[in-house]
Amino acid sequence: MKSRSLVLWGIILLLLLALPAIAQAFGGNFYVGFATRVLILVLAASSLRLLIGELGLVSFGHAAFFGTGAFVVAILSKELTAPVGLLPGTDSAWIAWPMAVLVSALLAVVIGMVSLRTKGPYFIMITLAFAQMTFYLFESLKMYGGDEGINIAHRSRVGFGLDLGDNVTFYYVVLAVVALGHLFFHFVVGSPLGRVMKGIKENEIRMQALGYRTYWYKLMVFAIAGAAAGLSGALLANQNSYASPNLFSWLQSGHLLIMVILGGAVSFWGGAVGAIAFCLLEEVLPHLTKYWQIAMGVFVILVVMRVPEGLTGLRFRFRLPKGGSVTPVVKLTTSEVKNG
Amino acid sequence: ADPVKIGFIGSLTGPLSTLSTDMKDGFNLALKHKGGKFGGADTVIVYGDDQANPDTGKQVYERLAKSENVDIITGMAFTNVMLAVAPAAFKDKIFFVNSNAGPKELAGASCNYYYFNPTWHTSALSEAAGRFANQKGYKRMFVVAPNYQAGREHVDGFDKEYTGEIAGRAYNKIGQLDFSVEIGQIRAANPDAVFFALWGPMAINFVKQFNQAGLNKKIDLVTAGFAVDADILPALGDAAVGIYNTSQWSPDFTNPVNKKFVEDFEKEYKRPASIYASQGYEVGLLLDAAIRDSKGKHKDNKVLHDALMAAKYDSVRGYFKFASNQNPTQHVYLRQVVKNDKGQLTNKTVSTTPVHADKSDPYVGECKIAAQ
Amino acid sequence: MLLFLFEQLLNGVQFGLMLFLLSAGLTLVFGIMNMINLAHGSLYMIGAYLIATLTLTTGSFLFGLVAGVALTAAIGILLEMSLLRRLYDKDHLTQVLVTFGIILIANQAVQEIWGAQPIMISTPDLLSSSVPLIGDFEYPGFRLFIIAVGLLIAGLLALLIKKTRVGMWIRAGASDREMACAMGANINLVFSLVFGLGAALCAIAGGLLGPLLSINVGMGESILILAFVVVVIGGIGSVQGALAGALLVGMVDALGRTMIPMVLRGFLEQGLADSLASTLSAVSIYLLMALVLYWKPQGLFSR
Amino acid sequence: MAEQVLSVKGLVKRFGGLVATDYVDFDIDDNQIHALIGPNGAGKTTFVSQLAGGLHPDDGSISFYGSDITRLSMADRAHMGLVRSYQITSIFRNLTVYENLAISVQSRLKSTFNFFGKSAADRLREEVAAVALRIELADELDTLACHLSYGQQRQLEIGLALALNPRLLLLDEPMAGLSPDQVPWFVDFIKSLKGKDLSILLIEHDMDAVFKLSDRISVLVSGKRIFSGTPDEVKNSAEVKRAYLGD
Amino acid sequence: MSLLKLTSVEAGYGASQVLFGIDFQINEGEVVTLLGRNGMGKSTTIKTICGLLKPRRGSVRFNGAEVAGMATERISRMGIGLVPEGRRIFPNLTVYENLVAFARPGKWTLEHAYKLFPVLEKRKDNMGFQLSGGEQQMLAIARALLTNARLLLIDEATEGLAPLIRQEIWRCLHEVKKEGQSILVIDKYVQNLIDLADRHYFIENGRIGWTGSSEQLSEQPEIWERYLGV
Ligand SMILES: Nc1ncnc2c1ncn2[C@@H]1O[C@H](COP(=O)(O)OP(=O)(O)OP(=O)(O)O)[C@@H](O)[C@H]1O
Ligand SMILES: Nc1ncnc2c1ncn2[C@@H]1O[C@H](COP(=O)(O)OP(=O)(O)OP(=O)(O)O)[C@@H](O)[C@H]1O
Ligand SMILES: [Mg+2]
Ligand SMILES: [Mg+2]
Repeated sequence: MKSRSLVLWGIILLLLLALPAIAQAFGGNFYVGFATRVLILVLAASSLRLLIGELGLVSFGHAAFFGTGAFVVAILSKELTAPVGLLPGTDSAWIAWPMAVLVSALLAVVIGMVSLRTKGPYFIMITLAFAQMTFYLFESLKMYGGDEGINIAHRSRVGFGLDLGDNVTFYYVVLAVVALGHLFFHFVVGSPLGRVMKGIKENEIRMQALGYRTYWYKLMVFAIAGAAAGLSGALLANQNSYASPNLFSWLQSGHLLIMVILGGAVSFWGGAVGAIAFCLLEEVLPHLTKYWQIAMGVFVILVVMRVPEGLTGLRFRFRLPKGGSVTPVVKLTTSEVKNG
Repeated sequence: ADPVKIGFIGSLTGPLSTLSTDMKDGFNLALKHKGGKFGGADTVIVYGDDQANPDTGKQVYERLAKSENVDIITGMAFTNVMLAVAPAAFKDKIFFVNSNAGPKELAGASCNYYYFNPTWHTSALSEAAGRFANQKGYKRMFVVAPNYQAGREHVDGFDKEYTGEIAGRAYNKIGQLDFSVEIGQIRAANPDAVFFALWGPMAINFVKQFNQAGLNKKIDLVTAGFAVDADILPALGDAAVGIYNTSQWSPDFTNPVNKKFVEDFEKEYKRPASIYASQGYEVGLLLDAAIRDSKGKHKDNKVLHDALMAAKYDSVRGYFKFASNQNPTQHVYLRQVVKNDKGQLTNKTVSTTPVHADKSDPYVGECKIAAQ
Repeated sequence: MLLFLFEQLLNGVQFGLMLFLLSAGLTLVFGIMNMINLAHGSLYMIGAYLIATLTLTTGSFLFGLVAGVALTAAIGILLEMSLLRRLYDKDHLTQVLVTFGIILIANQAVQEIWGAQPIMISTPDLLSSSVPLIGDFEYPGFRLFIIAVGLLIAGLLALLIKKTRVGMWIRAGASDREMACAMGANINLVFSLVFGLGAALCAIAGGLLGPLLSINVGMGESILILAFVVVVIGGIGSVQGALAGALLVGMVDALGRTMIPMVLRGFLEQGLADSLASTLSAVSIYLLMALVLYWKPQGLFSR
Repeated sequence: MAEQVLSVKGLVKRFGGLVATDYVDFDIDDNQIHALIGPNGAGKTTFVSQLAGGLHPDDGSISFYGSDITRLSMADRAHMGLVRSYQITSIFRNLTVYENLAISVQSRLKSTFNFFGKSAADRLREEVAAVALRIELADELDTLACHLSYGQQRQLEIGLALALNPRLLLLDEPMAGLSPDQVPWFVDFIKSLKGKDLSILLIEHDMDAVFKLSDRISVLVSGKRIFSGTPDEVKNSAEVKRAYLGD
Repeated sequence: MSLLKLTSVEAGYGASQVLFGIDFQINEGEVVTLLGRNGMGKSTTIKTICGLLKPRRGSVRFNGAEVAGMATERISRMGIGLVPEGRRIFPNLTVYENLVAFARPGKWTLEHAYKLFPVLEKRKDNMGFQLSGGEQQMLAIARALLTNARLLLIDEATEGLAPLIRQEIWRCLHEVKKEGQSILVIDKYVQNLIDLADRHYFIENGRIGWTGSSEQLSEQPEIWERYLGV
């Protein structure tokens, strides 16, 4: 069992490492770029999954952090040529990326402080509200590109003789960052903190009665997830050499949510699997049929109805005896049940 | 000759798809008129859907450029998508032939050897609208535009030419549904006319509600041609009748190229040709001429560039040439929405004397294109 | 000046009631049946298209409205019986995803059937003129009509939910479906009908807003978020809440758009003031929502 | 006189027009089981919720081992050793018994952020095992809580509270729903809890259990404390009979 | 003819079977109890009768008609009233609404119910979730009575009630019985049940273990010992 999963991981790792070579053999730099993009979204989706699957917080505003990360990188690079802001610009990854993480974490703290007072659908909507605010803000900030966004002259510099402008190099750097991100998530989920998160998801009031100031725990994890989404946004800005306010749009948040649910929120790899599936669908379906939106709709509905636990749940299909069930994601009820 | 591969990136699905769909159909009609071969070369068109989202546009571009290896990119409808895609295309040395209004960056400081705009410059129509307002003798005008880059460019363009008093300005948010507030402000300001630079559903919402409020009886509407063109008129109905608008093209232009285009478009697609369709058609004509004049050497960037710059063909607009910034120099005419004899709404050229003649954009001076 | 403010207030009320028409159905399905239905916007779109087409072909707005509403309700019921009914006991995320799938399908289907170009319903002649209110101040008759219909529907719905047995069944079924069945209520049927009612309200909104707004593919999504904002501000499941929320949103939006530019132009340079004002008024309703939820985390009319 | 664990002065809670807690004074002594009985709707649960911090009183004060806790949060009170259990079983159903107890223990040890210490992990394991032994669930550590029998779930419910090493345990109808054969075991179990530094406030409608367990009984009617005394005094009080016990 | 008759009923949840062939019957006007320890399948039997759980095998006949597999609400309308385990009152309805929403005409009226539980009248405008545990229990009983069902199924109705109220409920059930109401009761106060009921069924591991009349039961305390552990 243990050794089998090691072998499996070995294979996946090898595939990921060999991907650029394979892609180029099949005739396309494009697929390296595509894979990089997918990896970046995997990080964003996994960070949202952490919130939904482990803590039961359904955020409809995750794009706010994603976009913020991207804009931090873009603005810093823009200030390089036209220093009007408070900060001198920079294109060093060692400064820009941590800044992206920091700023999105801070934003998450601010948004979280207000949003976490609410629950269930109210939380969904208030996070959406904040994301919309950031969207309109960036869309009308002429100084930072307005609705036309910011073009980034060249990708961040990491030193060590690595040129991120090269797609393959960039792919490996992204792979490393995303892998580290997941190691971190894995560590958090398995730690005592992870246990507290599960407890809060199941029964927050009881957690308070057991001595946890749940609000602060939620805020902390919200900030962690925001920071990770910010990092992924920073990577995307690099990948695209461009940042636009569309990154903040509710559709972007919606897509991240869809990835998570498609993959299965309760499983650690749900976000990753969902992101990969979603990107592949988006890329492949339009080639297959003119009616790709209908096809996408039907696919999504089928997955959700037939495999409620998400694509990662398919794995269980082969292991659990019939009738075995996987615990569902939190059911958000509008009426708080009276306790005791 | 080498085959030519053209990437057409458009907003082909979703609520904003009408612009690109018209462009695409116009473009395809041109290809058809040329027997399926631009300039005699085997022509392959690859389509990509940007969903009106710059990030998606960028992705689609990557696929067309890196996986499909296209020679030329065209089709985009929205400035923000263009601005996201353009730098990448320039870096990859792929020609970007704009098929819709071009932003000022690409006409001025950020103009590029690989960028051609044969259609119109964003503020060109608004400038003409301002000039028309002067001619018409409107003393006080109210301006409505969406609060984003292109919207502000329109307002600036109008302001630049209009010499009367601005009675008020309202910037609405993009995709706004309800204009009652702006209409209230207009009523309170009581101007002679309103200039609005709205497009798509926003234009529809505004004009309908303007009429609902009964303001059309007292106050004229002036706009740029795209706001009340063939794609939108059916949704506006009689509310649109009488609206003045400025445009580089009109379906009733009598030059033979345009006549053929307008007739065949309606026959082929069962709907009247719009300004966007004319732009798509025009791009097709331009590419045809340039590839023809490259004489089989269109894979050579310098040859293709020079052929594009000097392309000789008859434009649907009658008169057109590239300025030194590779943006258009052309006439802008005044049109008015009328009902034709079949009871359909259409635009009619008010006067064959252009409002603005032989006009290029104001940013020519800022543009320095280095020879490659 | 006072008259101007009054007009803008009226505009706010009117816009609010427009939103209410849409939110009412949403709050029924969302709050009372505890189901997040993103496809609500699609039903609104389908309703508008059907009514426009029927009006155009028969020439009668009234007939178009009635027949279109009935058809949309039927579509809603069909959708509920075939698919959505299985979602009631699922978590909200599942509902979001499935109904998102429906949006995709509906949008493309509508585009295939009616084309991508926006279409039109014209205002019925009877209501197309303006009505003098105070002195020579006139207000569009059709907008007054919307105000009236909005208020009427608010009243009827409140009655249905609060005072009738079916209303009690609906609420009982929402909180404990099994138990409501065990007490003898046919919750399946009741829910189908409620869903149909929600769809009918969508269609009414589509029919009434059609003459004012653009009818195009995707028209539902742009207004759906606003409707959700209204529902949440008001407190999920409360019809009065939806009404209050809608009026509040309408008012804040209208006054924000009126006042903020006026105030800012007082002390800022013109260009900056305009763009700042428009940003602020764009976020004003979201700000409103955040404030309301900060103060009352369960919305205004929470239990 | 024994040390006072809890002292409540003039506590008031209103729900609209209804006074659910009506100027209640109330003390609990050290090492005692103090039962709170009263008719349905008398305000017992409301009272307990205020003690635990789930509800905020409109007036009055609560002090715990001499310090005023009226305004403290539920979590702070729990850390001070004032812990409640719930009338409706309120465990983490989708976690194992081990994880349930670990959540509680690590709250007491404040070791949630002790990510790396090996000793912390060992300590946690030991403490969980000790609690599990005490609530007789040592063999079920890896069972999902939802797969426990009803009685075991009630045990776990109390175990969660117990793992915090409380000094005062508030038990709201701990025996609700148990079948008659399980009640005696549970009574013994609760009795065994009492001891050094642990007092219990017990709410229960099963009078046999109440009389067997409690050192002192208070009677709450319509939000007012109408009687307080030893079990025998309560049994013989006409007032209590009329209001609550019947005959 | 019997009012309710279960023959070899098997039922369960998902993969786990709980009932392994239950046979019993209730005649018109009879009060019958179902006794057993925690988790033996008492509540499951009740759920199977009123259709909340579909039996896997066997037949449930009510009033002569086969109801196994029928929709819950149809069974209910044939005349079965339920006081479920755990009260399950509707939290978002007021007390008044909880009572009238499902009421059917008959002997039991609102006034009647208020007289039985005066506290409900005092709280009639409160939402269900605001009631105390015991008040909720009273509401659940009153709600079932107001459906004027031919057969009442009462699952642990005295759970969490004060002794005085408990007495009141027993008294009330006696009264209802006198009026000819058929009842199936589950409760843990065996002595009270012996006083009230005509016949008793003991259930163990999903099967009926012992059945007999009240006299037989009170003469054989070893039965209690065997099935209830007391
Ligand atoms: N949130 C609330 N709003 C309004 N009234 C409430 C609320 N919570 C409780 N009440 C009322 O306060 C009174 C006391 O309730 P409480 O739950 O404390 O009773 P209790 O003594 O625990 O009763 P029981 O023994 O039945 O559990 C009841 O009459 C109840 O209806
Ligand atoms: N919804 C459910 N899903 C899965 N298993 C269940 C469910 N409800 C009950 N069970 C299981 O079925 C068995 C019988 O339960 P039932 O509720 O019928 O017992 P009971 O005799 O009523 O006991 P109690 O005295 O505790 O009410 C128990 O083992 C229980 O764990
Ligand atoms: Mg209580
Ligand atoms: Mg039971």
